[in-house]
Amino acid sequence: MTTAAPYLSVNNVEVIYDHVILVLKGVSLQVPQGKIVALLGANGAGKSTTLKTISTLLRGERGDVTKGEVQFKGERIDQLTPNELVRRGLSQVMEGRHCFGHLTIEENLLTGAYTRSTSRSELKASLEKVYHYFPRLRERRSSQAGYTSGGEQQMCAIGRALMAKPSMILLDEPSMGIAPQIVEEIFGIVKDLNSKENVSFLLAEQNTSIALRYADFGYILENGRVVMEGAAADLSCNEDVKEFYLGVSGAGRKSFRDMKFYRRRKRWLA
Amino acid sequence: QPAEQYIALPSYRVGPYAAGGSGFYGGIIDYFNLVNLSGGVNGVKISWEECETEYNPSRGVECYERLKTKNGGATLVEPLSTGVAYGILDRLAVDKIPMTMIGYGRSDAANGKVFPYVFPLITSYWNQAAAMIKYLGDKEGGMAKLKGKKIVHLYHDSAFGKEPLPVLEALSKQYGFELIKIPVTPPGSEQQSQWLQIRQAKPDHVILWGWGSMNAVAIKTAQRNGFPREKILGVWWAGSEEDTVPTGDAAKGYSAMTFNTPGNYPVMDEIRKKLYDAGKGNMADPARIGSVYHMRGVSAAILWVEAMRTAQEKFGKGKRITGEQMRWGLENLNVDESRQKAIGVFGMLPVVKTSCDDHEGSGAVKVQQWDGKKWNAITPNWIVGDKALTRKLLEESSAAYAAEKKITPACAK
Amino acid sequence: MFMNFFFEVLIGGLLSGVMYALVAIGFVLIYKASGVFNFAQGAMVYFAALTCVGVMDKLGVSLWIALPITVAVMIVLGLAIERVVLRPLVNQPEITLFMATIGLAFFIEGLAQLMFGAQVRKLELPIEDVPWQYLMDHYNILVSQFDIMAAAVCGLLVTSLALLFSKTKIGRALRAVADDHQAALAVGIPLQRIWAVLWAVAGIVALVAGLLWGARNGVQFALTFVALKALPVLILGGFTSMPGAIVGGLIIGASEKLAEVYIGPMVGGGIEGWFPYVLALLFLLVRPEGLFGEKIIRRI
Amino acid sequence: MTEAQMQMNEPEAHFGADASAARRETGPVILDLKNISLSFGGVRALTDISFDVRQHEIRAIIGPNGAGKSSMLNVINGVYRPQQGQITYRGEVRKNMDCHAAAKSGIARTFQNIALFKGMTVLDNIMTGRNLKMKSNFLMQALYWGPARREEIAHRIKAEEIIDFLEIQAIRKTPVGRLPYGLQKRVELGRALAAEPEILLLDEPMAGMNVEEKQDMCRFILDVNDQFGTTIVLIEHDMGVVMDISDRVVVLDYGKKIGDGTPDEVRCNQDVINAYLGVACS
Amino acid sequence: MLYREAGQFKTSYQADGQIFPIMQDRIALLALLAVAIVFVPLLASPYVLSAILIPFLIFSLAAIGLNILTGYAGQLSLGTAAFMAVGAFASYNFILRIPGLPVLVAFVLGGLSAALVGIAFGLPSLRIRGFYLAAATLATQFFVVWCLTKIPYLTNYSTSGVITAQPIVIFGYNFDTPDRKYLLVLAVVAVMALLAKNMIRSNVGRSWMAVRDMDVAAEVIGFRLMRTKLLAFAVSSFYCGVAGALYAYAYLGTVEPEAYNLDLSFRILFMIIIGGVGSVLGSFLGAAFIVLLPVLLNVVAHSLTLPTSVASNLELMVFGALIIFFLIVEPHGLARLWQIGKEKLRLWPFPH
Ligand SMILES: Nc1ncnc2c1ncn2[C@@H]1O[C@H](COP(=O)(O)OP(=O)(O)OP(=O)(O)O)[C@@H](O)[C@H]1O
Ligand SMILES: Nc1ncnc2c1ncn2[C@@H]1O[C@H](COP(=O)(O)OP(=O)(O)OP(=O)(O)O)[C@@H](O)[C@H]1O
Ligand SMILES: [Mg+2]
Ligand SMILES: [Mg+2]
Repeated sequence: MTTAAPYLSVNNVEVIYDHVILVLKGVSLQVPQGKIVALLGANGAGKSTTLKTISTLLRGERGDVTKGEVQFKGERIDQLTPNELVRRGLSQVMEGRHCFGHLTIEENLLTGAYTRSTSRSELKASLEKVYHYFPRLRERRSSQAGYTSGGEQQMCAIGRALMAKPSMILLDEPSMGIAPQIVEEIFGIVKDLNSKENVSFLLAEQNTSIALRYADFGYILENGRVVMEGAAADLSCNEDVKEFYLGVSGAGRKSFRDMKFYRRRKRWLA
Repeated sequence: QPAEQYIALPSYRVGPYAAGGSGFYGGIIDYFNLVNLSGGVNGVKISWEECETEYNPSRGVECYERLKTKNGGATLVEPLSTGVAYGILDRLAVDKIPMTMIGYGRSDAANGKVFPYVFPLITSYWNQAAAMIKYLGDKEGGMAKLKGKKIVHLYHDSAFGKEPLPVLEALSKQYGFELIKIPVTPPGSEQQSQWLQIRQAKPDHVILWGWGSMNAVAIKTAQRNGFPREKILGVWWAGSEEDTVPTGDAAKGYSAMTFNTPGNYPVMDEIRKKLYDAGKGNMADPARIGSVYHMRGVSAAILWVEAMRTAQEKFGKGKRITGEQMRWGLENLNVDESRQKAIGVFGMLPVVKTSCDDHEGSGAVKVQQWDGKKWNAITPNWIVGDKALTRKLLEESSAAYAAEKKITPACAK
Repeated sequence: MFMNFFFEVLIGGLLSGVMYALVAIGFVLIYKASGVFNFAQGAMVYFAALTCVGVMDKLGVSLWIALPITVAVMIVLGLAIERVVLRPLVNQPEITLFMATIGLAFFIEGLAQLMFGAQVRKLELPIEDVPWQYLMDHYNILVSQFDIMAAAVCGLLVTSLALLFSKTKIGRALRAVADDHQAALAVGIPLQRIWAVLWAVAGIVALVAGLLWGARNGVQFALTFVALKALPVLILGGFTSMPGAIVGGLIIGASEKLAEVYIGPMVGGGIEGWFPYVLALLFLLVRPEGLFGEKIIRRI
Repeated sequence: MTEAQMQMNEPEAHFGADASAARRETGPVILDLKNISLSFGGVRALTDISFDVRQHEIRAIIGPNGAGKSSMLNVINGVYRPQQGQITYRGEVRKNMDCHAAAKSGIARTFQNIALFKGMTVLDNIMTGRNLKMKSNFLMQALYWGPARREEIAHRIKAEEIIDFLEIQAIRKTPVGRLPYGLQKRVELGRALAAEPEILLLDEPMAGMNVEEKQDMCRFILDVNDQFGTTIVLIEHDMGVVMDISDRVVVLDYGKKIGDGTPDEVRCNQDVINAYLGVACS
Repeated sequence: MLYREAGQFKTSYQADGQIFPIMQDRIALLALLAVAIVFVPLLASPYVLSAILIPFLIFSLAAIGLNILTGYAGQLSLGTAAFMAVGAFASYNFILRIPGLPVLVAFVLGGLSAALVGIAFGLPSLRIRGFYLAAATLATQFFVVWCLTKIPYLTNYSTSGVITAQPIVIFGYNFDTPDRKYLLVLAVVAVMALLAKNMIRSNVGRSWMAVRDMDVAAEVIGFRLMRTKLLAFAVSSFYCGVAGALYAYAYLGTVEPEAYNLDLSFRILFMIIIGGVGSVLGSFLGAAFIVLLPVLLNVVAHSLTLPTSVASNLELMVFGALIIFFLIVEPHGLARLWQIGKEKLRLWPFPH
């Protein structure tokens, strides 16, 4: 990874929840400017925790960063408030939607622009852009978010982050609960923003195939450690990745129906 | 190590009633200090310990239990709180510690045969209620004139406010005035509807049986409803500076009962000179010397010191007396005029003379009126109500208590 | 005559209701911003009023000088509360924050009395609490001029706060915070700053309430209890609504007075303590979120 | 395109290619929905939808976001009451059924936004699933003695079986709030299974999982279906999964039914392709 | 010495379902009980017994009651003292009016009366939630106290509404000294705490927690909301009722309805929040905190020879500050702090 100086870098971070649960055991990763980096890993590997560490949202969940540091645009950010981070252009889409249930979809989107002090018309333009990306949201714009469907909420959460016009977005499982067509569209949007507006992305994703298809680099997290990293293309050629993350073994893709045994993944590191 | 007479003071100086508490206990401690400065009671100095109860029964009980065993054992206790007093009532006889309830608590406790360790000194609520009616009757020009009059009893809706009802009801029957009972839900910070009702009823007198912030609100609300304050007569818990000062001019003309004649007394001068000028006063604000609560505290302390003196006469001068002996002292108190003169409080409190039958010892009160700046006594003489009536009630009520508790009434030795 | 009395009770009740609303507004402010019931509001009312008269006393200055000093103190208090109490408790369960405000209440009560003593004090505002002669003479209806002023002040406060919060960015942000602290942080809402500002504003509202209630009842510890009067108002009007506080206040004020006067004597009186609660409770059975409160979203 | 990327595109290209071969025998219709319509204020979530579910089959519901899939499940288990329509369950027309009655009659489900009891441990969560089978009253439970205790242990054994089955032994005593998303989904399945339901409604059970975990989940679902004969209604956005494991698929769009049939039929339905799949069938 | 789970294998679910699955805990608890039953009455001064331990135990019981409702069933309530009052005044009336009624039976009847009142006032909880419910439960508080002051029958026509608890005599044995009262209270509290723990680990308890955590889901699973919530109200009020009776009979002796005022409700609420919402152990820890801390502060403040009013105010401030401090350190209360301590101990000497 020498193409660009790291825009965001996480250095050897260790995180403990509730004073006793050690979750991240020295995670380091870099996101170069203008690149898309995928963070892969099984359930509970610590992807969300890594993202929350970067966005300093960990504090509210009784998690502590006990070691390491995070730098964004060359400055340490681990002591900043999330608000300050958003101002500096770093936004996060949290896992599990987290829409403001009592606000309408449109109000939800507008809160996304809280840090921007722009004119009404610019705001309107941003709003239009989000509606352009997610037409479904336009239809539901005046319903309370709490009453919209799961997928609609997910779109709302992503749209809300876009409203801040960030230069770097942390996406936590954007594809969860989204219809396949829209998933493609979301990643299309990611690519679009990336290439047209030079927005960098760090995305935690379970849908490995699509994530590696759009990402430039990838990190694989296991049990709170980075066990593999590399260019997305290299990763997707790796036999282990193919088998355990992409579901294609030597003999090609197998039907879900025919998985006769629970397969146990080989662990890279214990 | 000279002997010390230790007294337990479960006091309250924070919370809703802090204003009263700090004045009352301030007065007590000021007088104790004064006595100690002049060498104590026949050489026996007084020691005391305070404990914050916040006027809360359960904390009060804890305080009592904590204080009672200290310094060789408490020989007297005064919580100035009905709830706390009830909480420790049953424990007193076991612990052999007398408790005074100066101007509050159950009126029937004046019967020493049933409540040997309880002393509702000076006056009980019942005698006070009787005295209030007496005063109102005199004001009207004779008790007979009360017939057909309307008297409102505006009361704190609690045990305290309901205590005088039997007396008032009996008297209303006897003298033929109409008694209108209007309760105020504690803490009583809103009384618009009550005062509208009062205005509607057009009473001749309003008895304000209030406590704490309820009083100021009552006076203020009377003013906003244009009800003359001259027609309002407060119980003594509604007759302190704390009740009238915050109302500003609204309280001008309002009168209330008291068992201390307002004014200046030699003992107050001494307190001012020997304590406050020397920086040893207990209250933060010297302006409160001689205020109603302070005076009441001083009076309480005087009665206790006199009880000590009396007990020492019998059980040995210059010696620390026990709780039982203190009890005897309280039961054989005689603070007459000459004694008062000697102490420098002549006229400040009525003559107090107790016996086994009468733990109250007086029952006399005065009426004071607020002139916008201070209280002034408006009855030159001490008023005593229909004591025969209150005695009857007292006998009945304490007999019922004795039966319930399986106590055989008898005088303690 | 009968009707006249009825109207007097009604008007008296409505005006008392305004006084309740004044206290309720403080609660609404904090509830809106954090979804938490601020137990310390009563203590803040007391603190503010006591500080004001305390400053007048100790420095010997007039009300007009003491007032800005007190405002400054309340702002500092708000900032300190955010910094010391709330910031470490972001994203904690509501009941935890609620408890923290209880701790805060103790602290503030202690602090107030420590600084200025526990005596009951007089507070005189330039307007007297006497019947308005004009109404008295012309309509034979009794309304205190003080109450009219209180109503005006209250109306002003509510209108300005309601305007501030209704359509602006801040209003939206507040509702967002109340829904989900974590997500609010994630979209860049400066939670800390908003809380600090709101607590400061709540402090000032407490000051206004403290001055009016204090002028009426004397500045004393019992001011902390006026919160109890505001509670039924809150549940009736909805915890999140400024107009709700006013409307709720009027309804509660009027109905409790009417009940006390017309029903009270039948059952021994003193029903004012619980009647508003029962009324509000019955009302909640129909609308569980109060008159103007936000509907509770229950969905799966 | 690199070779890897080609490979990755592949699954979508011919999912279910070999799955259609061995369809199992399914039983009679157990649940029949007729002309169901449901709207919230102005929003029409479901419009005149009819479909049936046969005993022992795996029935998938698919459709774009906001199509009304979750609402459909909510109608089936009585959380929502449709304004119109008729539901026949096990031959009886259901009237006014609330969710408690639905649970009693053997309908269990999982939720799209996990609805576990966050403050309780995994074991306790699974035990709650057995509540309808518990007979002893609270006094006996308070004494924890005799029948109450025996009953508790008997149910505990059942719960442990489920825990073994789902391979979550290690986290039995962990509060579920602390678990990662994927495991929570599994626990939720466990809770539904604990009720030994006749019909199991699963709302996106595989969202947020990687391929391997999805494979595990599929296995669980298939095993439940095989071993206990449980009928399964499944909502899922992963077409690979849907096409592979379901027997019949109903497709919703904007609250309307636009397709119904075997995976292969649905896959080649032009409406479905337009509205949802986006890829023509091969 | 070592606090470990390792090596303790459970061979049956019964063993695993025990209240204290770790052996060291069981031993510690038994030791604690032994000390409480045998040594405390021998060694503790009457002050400690009657002013600290008895109220501590009584408040713990009330806190368990409130914890059942608020901590386990998730229904925030501010009416605890009212239920305690019902328990006390009902017991008083039962003993008064049914000659020869055993005191313990009267306590149970008092508890049952409280349970009935609890059910009545629990009905709104079917529609109202959260702080709205909390504010609405204040209606209970004010209404019950009002009834007690207004209905003379309830206070046996005592003019001022004050009642005096009858002596506690069980099988001819008079519980009149602090140590006897203490043992009685201890027995009642221990038994009821055990029953509470049992309920919580069986289906009722799970139904409460399910309703607390997500009521819609609980309903879908088959719990009946109404029954579950009302049962929680009933059981909780029963506990509070018994605690209230003990408060009158074993502690205060003579009480007025005002003794069960809002202040008391709040104190009990403080206890469970400080101790730990949804934890029986927390109820005890919280009660200890709220009973002991003011005493401790009082002693400390007064030994500093500060002017009393300053000391009293400082005491209040420190009390408030400590509450906030503990919440910041551990929002889930002392019980969780205790648990984390144990978890650390289990891992010791390794940090994680
Ligand atoms: N608030 C918390 N308290 C305690 N433990 C937690 C907390 N949040 C997460 N954990 C633990 O941290 C580990 C990592 O969780 P994390 O959510 O980061 O995983 P993830 O990789 O995002 O998983 P998923 O793919 O399921 O979202 C898990 O084992 C989880 O149990
Ligand atoms: N309780 C409700 N009140 C108002 N609208 C609702 C409610 N429940 C669902 N809706 C609306 O009905 C529509 C269908 O919602 P539903 O949750 O059934 O969609 P879905 O098919 O499950 O979508 P997804 O795949 O995104 O989960 C959505 O537009 C949603 O906003
Ligand atoms: Mg995650
Ligand atoms: Mg859905």
